[in-house]
Amino acid sequence: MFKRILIANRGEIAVRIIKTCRRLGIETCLVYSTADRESLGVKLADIAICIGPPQAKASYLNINNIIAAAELADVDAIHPGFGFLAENSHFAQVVRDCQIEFIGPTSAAMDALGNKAKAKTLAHQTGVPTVPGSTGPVKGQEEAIRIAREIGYPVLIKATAGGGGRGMRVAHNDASLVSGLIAAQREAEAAFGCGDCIIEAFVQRARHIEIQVIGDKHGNLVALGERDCSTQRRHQKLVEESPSPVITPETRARMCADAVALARAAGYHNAGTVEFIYDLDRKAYYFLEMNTRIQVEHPVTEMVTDLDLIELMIRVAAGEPLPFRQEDVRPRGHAIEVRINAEDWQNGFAPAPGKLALYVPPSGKGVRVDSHCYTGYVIPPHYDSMIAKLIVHGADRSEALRILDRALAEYYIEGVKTTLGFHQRLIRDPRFVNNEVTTKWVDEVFCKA
Amino acid sequence: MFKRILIANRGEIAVRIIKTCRRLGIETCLVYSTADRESLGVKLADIAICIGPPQAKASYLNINNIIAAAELADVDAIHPGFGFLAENSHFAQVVRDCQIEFIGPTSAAMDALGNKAKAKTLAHQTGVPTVPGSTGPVKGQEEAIRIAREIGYPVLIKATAGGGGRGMRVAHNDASLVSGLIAAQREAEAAFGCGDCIIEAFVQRARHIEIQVIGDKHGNLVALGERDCSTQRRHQKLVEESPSPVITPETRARMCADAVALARAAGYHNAGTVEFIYDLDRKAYYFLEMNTRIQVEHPVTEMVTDLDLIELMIRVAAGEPLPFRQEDVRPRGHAIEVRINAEDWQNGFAPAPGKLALYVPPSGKGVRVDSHCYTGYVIPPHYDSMIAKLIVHGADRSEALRILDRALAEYYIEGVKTTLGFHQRLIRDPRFVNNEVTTKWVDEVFCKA
Amino acid sequence: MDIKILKDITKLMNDNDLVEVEVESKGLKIKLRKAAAVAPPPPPSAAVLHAHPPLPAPPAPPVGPLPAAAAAAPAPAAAPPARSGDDPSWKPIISPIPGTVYLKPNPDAPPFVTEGSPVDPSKVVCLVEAMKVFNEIKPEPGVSGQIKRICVSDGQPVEYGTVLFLVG
Amino acid sequence: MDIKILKDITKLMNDNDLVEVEVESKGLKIKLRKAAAVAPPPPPSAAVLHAHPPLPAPPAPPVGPLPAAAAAAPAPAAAPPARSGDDPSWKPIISPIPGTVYLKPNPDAPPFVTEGSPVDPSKVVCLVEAMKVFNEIKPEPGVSGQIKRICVSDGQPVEYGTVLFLVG
Repeated sequence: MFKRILIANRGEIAVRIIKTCRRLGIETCLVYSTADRESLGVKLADIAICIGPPQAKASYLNINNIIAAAELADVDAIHPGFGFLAENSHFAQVVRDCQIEFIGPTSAAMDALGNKAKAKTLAHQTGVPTVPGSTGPVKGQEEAIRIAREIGYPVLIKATAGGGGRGMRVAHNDASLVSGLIAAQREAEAAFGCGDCIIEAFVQRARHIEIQVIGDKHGNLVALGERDCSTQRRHQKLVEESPSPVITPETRARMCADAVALARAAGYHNAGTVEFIYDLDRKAYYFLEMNTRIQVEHPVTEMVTDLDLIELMIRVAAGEPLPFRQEDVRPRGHAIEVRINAEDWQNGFAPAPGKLALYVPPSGKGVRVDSHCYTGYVIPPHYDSMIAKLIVHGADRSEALRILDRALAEYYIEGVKTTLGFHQRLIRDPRFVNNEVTTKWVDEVFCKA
Repeated sequence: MFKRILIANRGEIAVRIIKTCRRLGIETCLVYSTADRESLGVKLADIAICIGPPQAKASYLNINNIIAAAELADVDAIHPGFGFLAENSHFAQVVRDCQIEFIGPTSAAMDALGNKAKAKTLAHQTGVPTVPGSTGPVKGQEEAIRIAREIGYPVLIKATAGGGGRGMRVAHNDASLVSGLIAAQREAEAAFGCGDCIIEAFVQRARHIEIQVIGDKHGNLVALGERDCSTQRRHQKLVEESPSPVITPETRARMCADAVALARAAGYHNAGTVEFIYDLDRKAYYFLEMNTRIQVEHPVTEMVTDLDLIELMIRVAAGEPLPFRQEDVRPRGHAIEVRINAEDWQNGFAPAPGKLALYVPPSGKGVRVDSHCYTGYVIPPHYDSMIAKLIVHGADRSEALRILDRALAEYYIEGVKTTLGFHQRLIRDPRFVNNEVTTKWVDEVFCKA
Repeated sequence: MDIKILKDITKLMNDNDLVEVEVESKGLKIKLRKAAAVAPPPPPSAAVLHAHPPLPAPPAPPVGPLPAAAAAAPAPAAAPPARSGDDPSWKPIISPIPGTVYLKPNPDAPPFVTEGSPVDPSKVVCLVEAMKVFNEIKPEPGVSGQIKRICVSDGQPVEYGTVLFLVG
Repeated sequence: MDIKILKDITKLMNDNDLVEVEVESKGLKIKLRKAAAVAPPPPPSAAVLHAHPPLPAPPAPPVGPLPAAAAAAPAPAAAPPARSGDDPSWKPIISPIPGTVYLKPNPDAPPFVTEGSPVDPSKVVCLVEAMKVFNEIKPEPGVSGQIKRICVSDGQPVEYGTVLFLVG
């Protein structure tokens, strides 16, 4: 096992990793920018080394200075957390070239899955469902109608050269397909000089469902169930939960098997997440992308499986085999995570960094708070605005929601605006309670009201 | 239901009561001394009124100023918490005379149970076991031997006029009884001018086990199971847990029934705790005293029953009936509480008040922290040294201990000395793990090492 | 502790224009501060606060709904903080009990004192009503001179420590 | 504690125009403030710290066990804080990278600079070794004058922002 790990990150995930390392008896070295001198991670780490000024490019993305710190502190491994360099295969390679273990997958696996188009091709080859559509530009109206009927309406007409919504049309039947195709081809011809269009299934009411996988270096790969992250605002996840309230056990089992198959095809080890879009109308899921790192919302999986994913990442990176098999994974109860950000949610979610005049997190059975904040801490303006992740666990979804409601009410933060009030309103909304949420609901319905 | 409650207390219990009130939509008025101006309770309460200088006598025990504050804030009820005026029947009466509800039992019940001798008599009359012994001074050696054989050795010889251990002897057989009686009588005659001695069972290896009861104003009285508080230092509880690992289900059932019977005999309503001494050798329990208020360690019961005792106290004080019956009470899992104090445990547990340079409580499934502390808070020297109560809940005792071990390791307090290290050592001690602890163990064994 | 050491320190302060002295014995900790060093701190009990909303103004309405939700509102001071013209040597008369201040013996009477009135520990300066009892407030022993400032208004709710008057 | 020590300190204050003195004994804490002085803000990167234990001194031993448990130890500054004689107008030369400082081009050579050496942005003042690369450190554009103080010692580990020299 490693003696000393460098954490190339900041904020709550740095604190999260330090806690697990301390429990495992592993020393920690945290690198930090001058803006994070007073951060909790710097206070808690065994060693802290300043690597640059506030701008991420010169500090948390500064591979040179991070490697220099790793050599200075004589560490065995580097945990990249999420964001920053976590999915940078070049960084992973440099780290390994320095005889330091990178706690994550191989650079090759990161490359194979990091590029969306490559990953989609691999998924297709592995038999993992992707959004169905024409294999190339449609030749004419007859082919378009044949394909659309195969897929089932509604379908999306998309210019191959397009982008930014230009040359895109939704068709709900043959007639609107024909007229839409003509319009889209004309628009694409005018805009991009090429009128080629493809057709694919249009997902009108989508849920975002992702599968957590973890693998060791001995070929063992296991799926740890799903997280439903459909409550999003501008593609930013706001709430994550497990199990998903909208899929059947059979669908879950197929998604898990597909996620493992894809990871295996890429020669994947360590923690990763396979993201799917779930079509509520077609009751089908399609591969979106794979994240080759730990996710912000990993505690949701930890709460239902009673596993420590950071510990597992470290153990498998150190060469240990996974200590359980797929059939041992039996998630229990229901977990929900909400992200508490320093944002003025009543004013377009504008970031509201500043000093926490009072910070008192809630506590109690089924309540977990992952945070790097404390009373008096100043949230710097240079990075994300996250204050904490509040995660609750109950026997079922309604108990989890009751615990969450109470925990939100007992969260005392003064000095900055937060999204606590947003979440209080959100989780009492009957449409949220009754699982009527789609990925567009917050933007198009909830925030409009 | 009440619209506004005054809290005549401070520290973590004030914060605890505020949280429940806020959830119930009840406004809170917290009274405070000038030493507590920066306390968390003052920040969180809807109204805060200063009632006096730091000395408790002039503030938290100043009935006049508390009532004046209650009238000024126009409250419906007063919650006394624990300590201070919580068991002062005169205060309860004054409060009720002012047409304000006292959240606790009647003054008559407090009087009947507050006096130890009266309470013991009532227990005896109700058929609740008290420590067996002679009904009055023993007449001679033959009577002494007869009684001692009835009770079973070892027995305690106690001067009726005694105190402070003077005139006390333990006898393990007839011979030492006779010689001890003569010596004790002589010593008592010399010290108090009266040689009368009584004999009672001597409990060599004791556990402290208490039963939580709650009653409404409609005659419903329910026992909520026990708390085992045997890990004590100089009669101060250090660790409390439920269920007790040393009693049988039959004993538990009898203790619960006895506790309810005693409370019923005193016309008791609201929350109370019946304390018993449990003799590990005789496998028998004896009534010690009843506390006519909420206890410090009440969260232990809350964790296994999923009830909010503060909420129940408020509801029954407002005249609501208990929302469940005895048969509905089914404690689940195992809960343990440890008290985190600002004390230098390696130096005779000397109080170590001061400023918390960093205060980051642990969090996670099964972890609850009740505290009034925050980074930057100064623990004033005028009151007790409690920083927090850390309560954990697991499926069984060993899981609870695992969670506790981890939570202690993830508790970051800087600036003052704390008992965190003491508890970390304690809960890993095999004698603690194996339930070999008696009420004297910490003083006589653990702290001697 | 000997009273003499306090007298000695006080003399030292007066002679040397010190405004703050902090002494600790075990392990030695000393802190001395001169008058000019910083803005004078407010008198010890001038910063008495109601935590969130001000107290309901008595006579209390039958149901006095407090803005309970406005928990983030800044805490208004029960007594105004030291004004620019205040002399740090002025001594406060504080309320010994939460209650309602009355500056006049009855609604039609003139006030007990006005700014400039001479006062000494025998003089009633106001009443603080609590539990229907009108407590007569007098300066503490050693506090005498003129009323320099009246810090509360008639009928105002006060708590323990609220500064009622400044005497200089 | 003796009153005499307070008197002595007070005299020191009067003689030297000090407005604030703070002394602590165990672990030594001293704080003195002059009448005119508003404490000058430290140069932006002068307070660079290692969180808990100091960095292990390279060349790193095969297994450099850090006192990981000594988490509560006070944080030693990577660069010494401003000395009494320092001029706040002096400009720092900081390390742009974590690494090891070398004040000489090789062990037998004289140092790049000594106190009093004239420097300008073309002059190499030291090396910071990181990943076997010896980075030449020069003053930033606009920083020239004399080396007033050398803040690090040869072979010392430094982090980003550690003040290496002060130039005036």
